[in-house]
Amino acid sequence: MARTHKRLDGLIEIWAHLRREPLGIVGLLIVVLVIGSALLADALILVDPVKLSIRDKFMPPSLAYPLGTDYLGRDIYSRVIAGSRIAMTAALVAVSISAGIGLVLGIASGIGPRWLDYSMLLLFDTLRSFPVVMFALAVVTLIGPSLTTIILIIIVISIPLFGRAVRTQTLTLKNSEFIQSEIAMGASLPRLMGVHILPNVLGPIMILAAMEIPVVIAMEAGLSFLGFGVRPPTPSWGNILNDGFKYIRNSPWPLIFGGAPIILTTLGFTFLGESLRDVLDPRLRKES
Amino acid sequence: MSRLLEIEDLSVRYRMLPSWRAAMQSQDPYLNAVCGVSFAIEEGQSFALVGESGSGKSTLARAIMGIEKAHSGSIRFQGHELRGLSKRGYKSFRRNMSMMFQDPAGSLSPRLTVKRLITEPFLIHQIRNTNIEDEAIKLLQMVGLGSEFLNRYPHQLSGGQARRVGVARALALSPKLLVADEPTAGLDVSVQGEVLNLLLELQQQQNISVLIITHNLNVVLHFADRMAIMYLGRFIEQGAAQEIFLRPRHPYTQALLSSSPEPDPDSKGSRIELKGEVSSNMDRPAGCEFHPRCPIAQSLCTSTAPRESSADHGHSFSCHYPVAIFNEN
Amino acid sequence: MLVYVLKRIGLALVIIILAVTLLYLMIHAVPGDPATVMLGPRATPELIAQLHQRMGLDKPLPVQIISFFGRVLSGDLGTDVFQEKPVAGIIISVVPYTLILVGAGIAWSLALGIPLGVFSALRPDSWIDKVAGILSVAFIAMPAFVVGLYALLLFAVTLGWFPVIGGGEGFAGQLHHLVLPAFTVGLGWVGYLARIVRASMLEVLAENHVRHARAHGLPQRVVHYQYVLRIAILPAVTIVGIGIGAMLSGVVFAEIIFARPGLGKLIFVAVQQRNFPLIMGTVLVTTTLFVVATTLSDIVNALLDPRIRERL
Amino acid sequence: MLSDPVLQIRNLSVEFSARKRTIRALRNIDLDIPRGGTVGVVGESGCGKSTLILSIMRLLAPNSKIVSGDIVFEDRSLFELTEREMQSVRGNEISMIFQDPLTSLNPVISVGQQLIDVQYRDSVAKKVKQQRAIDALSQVGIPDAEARLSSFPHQFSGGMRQRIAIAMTMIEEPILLIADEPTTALDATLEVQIIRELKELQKQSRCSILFVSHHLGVVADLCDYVVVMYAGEIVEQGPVRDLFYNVRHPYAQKLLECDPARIVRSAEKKFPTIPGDLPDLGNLPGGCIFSNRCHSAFDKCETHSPRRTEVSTGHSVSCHLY
Repeated sequence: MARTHKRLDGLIEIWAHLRREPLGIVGLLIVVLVIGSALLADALILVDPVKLSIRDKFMPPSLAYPLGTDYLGRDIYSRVIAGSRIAMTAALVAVSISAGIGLVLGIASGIGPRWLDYSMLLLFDTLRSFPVVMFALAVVTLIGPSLTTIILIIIVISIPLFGRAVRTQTLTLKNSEFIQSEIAMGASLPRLMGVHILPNVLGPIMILAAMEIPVVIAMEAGLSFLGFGVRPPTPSWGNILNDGFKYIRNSPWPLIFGGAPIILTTLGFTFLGESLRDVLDPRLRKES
Repeated sequence: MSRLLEIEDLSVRYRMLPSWRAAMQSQDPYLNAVCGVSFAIEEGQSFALVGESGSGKSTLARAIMGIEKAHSGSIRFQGHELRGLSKRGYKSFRRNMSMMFQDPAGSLSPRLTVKRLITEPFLIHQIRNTNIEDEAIKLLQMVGLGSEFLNRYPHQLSGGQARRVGVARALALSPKLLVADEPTAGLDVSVQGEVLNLLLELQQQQNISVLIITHNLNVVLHFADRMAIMYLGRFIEQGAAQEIFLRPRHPYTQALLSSSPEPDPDSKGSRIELKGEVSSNMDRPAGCEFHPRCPIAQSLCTSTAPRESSADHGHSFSCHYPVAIFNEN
Repeated sequence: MLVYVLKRIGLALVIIILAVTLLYLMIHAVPGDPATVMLGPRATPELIAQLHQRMGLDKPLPVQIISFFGRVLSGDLGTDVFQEKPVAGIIISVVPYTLILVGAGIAWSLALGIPLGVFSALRPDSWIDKVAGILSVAFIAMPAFVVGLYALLLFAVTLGWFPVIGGGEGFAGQLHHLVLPAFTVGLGWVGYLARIVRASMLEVLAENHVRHARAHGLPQRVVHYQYVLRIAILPAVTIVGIGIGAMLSGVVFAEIIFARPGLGKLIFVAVQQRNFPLIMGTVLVTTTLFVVATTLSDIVNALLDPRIRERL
Repeated sequence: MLSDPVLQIRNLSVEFSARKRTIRALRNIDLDIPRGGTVGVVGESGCGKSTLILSIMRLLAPNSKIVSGDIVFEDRSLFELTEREMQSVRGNEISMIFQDPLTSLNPVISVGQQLIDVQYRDSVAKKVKQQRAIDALSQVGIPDAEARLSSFPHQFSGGMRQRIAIAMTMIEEPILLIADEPTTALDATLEVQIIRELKELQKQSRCSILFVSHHLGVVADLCDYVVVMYAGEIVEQGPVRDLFYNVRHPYAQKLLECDPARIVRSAEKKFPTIPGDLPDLGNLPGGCIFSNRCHSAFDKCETHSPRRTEVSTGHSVSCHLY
């Protein structure tokens, strides 16, 4: 009971700070909009996003088709709405899994013996040293394109990001006087981790995770755009772009309206993440 | 009186270079932070470690607490040997020994309330037969803070208040030994006294032994029964605090004593200036390690390390040419 | 210092070897064997066996990996089974296009990003700084391929200012063809660099030694450009190394969108054909380029900062 | 007041704005620095010592504002100078030594270059500047000065770095030197050395020194005039002997009592303290600022601010008792 109260107080405080960041509010609105459309996609779409009506192909925006139609006459608006669900699923699943794994590996690396730390670092560096898209393409060749593949790839390449951040944070904490003082009192390792290290690592990781969401959305869309992601005709934003790109000379609308949600969403999450970081970063908060 | 803590020939060292590199550059791969230190603390007594930065005083304290691994020698606490004990083995002694770290606010876990912080020792040692809430209030009272501090976080405390919380936490389980590393570091002179008075008072009330680390000799005279001066990881002088103040024998002790002069405009020129700076731990001078800075060094000092000599009242020092005792009255 | 450089290069080699081994292992960990995947429906037992032998797939895995590296050391990346040409030759013929694109992308983002960051840091909280801040964040957030598509749509297709496809002929032609792709891969890095330079510049400006220099009356210009920027630029150097690597990813999109020859286009086609030797070769080359870039930037960083130089 | 001052501070008040509050960091400061003299400023954290120094150097943070008063240096008001003119005062005429030698030198520029950079106003050959740098370094006791010009700050110990900072001011030959706790970050045995270097410097260049410290013993040793600050005000100032032997203000008295070097003398086994907290500078109470902690406060202290009273020549105190 008392604990939930504390959480609530924290949230209220964050909101009080966030309110003064116009960009953060814009970001929040966009994020709410995107998440909302992902949740309510079934209710929001006008027509079945995979339904063809060849007669109406390459239509500009109109009342019937608010964002126009593509080369098969599919309603772009409905496809964009349906695509938001795929984007959000990919982003949330991938980010939370890789942040979780990164958290475990990072803490182990920071607190464990030196050999473990070195091998973790080597693992992180190796995973990071594949150029992301090349790596993704190689993997797609092997296991075939699908949403699962994309999520898997994103998880693997995001682990080093989280792992390294957690490791640095853990190391700083480990050498801090308060941890030393806990050790001097005889605190056990699980206690050190659970009560003192984890809560202090969690905050920065949450922010990092929020900042990683737009990256993941872009990656999913990018791979789908190349034709290596979500299989057509499933309406992913990347697929809309792929179709639009092929028929760029016939109609600009699929390209314009396929790209817009990606840009809007990434901007929204980034602005929100930035503002949250400014609000939560204790160093910054002390001053203002 | 019985001996609570006995340190014998204790050394602590850190590896600085991998052995192949040390061999290549014919260097000692270790930094000897503490070399062969012996002393004892009686029950209810206080002992002061004095020295400049890098002299190894904090390392010594941490080795006693088992946070730093001692390389050789012996640490006996209540008659039990602590060196070489496992973490679990150490834990049963930690109830009876506690440590306060230098940074008052930095040594408190930032996300815990004062109440949690001062009752942590009970949780760690699984003491359940007390009412934690009462205990917390009692502890706060003991260090002169009201119960309104219970729900504050470390960043909401002033330096002096954080220090008091540190004291409460260190004394929560009524330990036998308290190790206080620079308990007044970073505090203004007007607040310094409060913390020291608190420590003095509690020490006398609860008959705790205190190992206090400081670079300020004047604090020591008032506080400690015995003291030792450290230089490059060794004790160069050790004895009763009063004795050392009145009759310092090592030139370094004398210089340190003179370095915090009375605020008296007419006592000019009383400060003894030492040459150069503290030598490096990695590159120790031959002979007496203090000789490059010593104002009275002779040729013997550059070649032969002095042995420990003793004077009255358990006073000992390591110097070939100890400071003569004058103004004996 | 020498020890550090050697160590760093050693680490780079270990990483490249590990990365390739990892890829190799993955190829083999996947259900279905590569030869079958490559041949697709055309697969007959004879064809598969033949391909196995040609690709060395009949030998045990460790032997395969070692012999792969052995061949790599002698400059042989294997043979492209589709075109019957050596992989190394194919790659070498397109590498310049990619390097030029990456170089151009980094160059223009440095040229714009660093001054923007310095400018903002020297006027913190002015409206110019705020606008620059929002733009930087926006540039970073916008995915390069969407930027590329929009650029293509607007400048090439609609306005017709720039060519739609190809690498271009002659110097002027190449330059003309380079503009949009370079814009695409560099835009995000303008934002990154501006932000990093601004942040580190502000941090350095708040350091004690800056106040010290000012108290000694050093002119503003000297303080800002010699005393502060020299330190503030260090994180940007590190980022450029990573940036080159990340751009190797970005070029895949740029090369596909603008139909420009290069490593990205090459691997794209190879993936569509499931051409394993070509994929392996391209990944090896790009990974190496990536690792070389980050290693170089670490070494340059160490050279620029006497504090690091000393510790090594 | 003293005759022929190099620097006169008149009625200086400085405010900060932080968290939408106004912190009144300095209030009505009056202070003269005599030519060739050494003025010591003592006080605990939060007393406004740093703000005072930064006001003189005109290096205050952007969120601060000079509310009233003037600083006159060699017959010029520092506040009326343009930034460019001020730049030529800094380093050239007023120089400064900072508290933390570990962070006050630029880490990526060689010591020699930094010593040459401070001479940028002189249009002499680089050779000459370099020679000056070498001379100054050897004078402050850095062995092998010529070879060490190419070294970087981190290759020197803390004590050495403070000597380098002194060498810098030595080259500049300022009229006024401001030393902001130059020994606080150093060990006791190094403090003695640095103080001697400062005395040496003053003997040579005959500059005036404004020496800020909380170490009363050092102030007694080095300074000939002492200023005691508390919570943004000067509570007492006077010639060094007057101040140490005949201290008037209750805060100054307490501060002297608390000095660790005095503790040794007292027989009572209890450390002296000043109970209570600093007043909130963002919400100042009326009356004397020290009244809430003062053991001899009476009714008037809580309602009226004391005025400055001269108790003997040059020795003044702001307290209702006098």
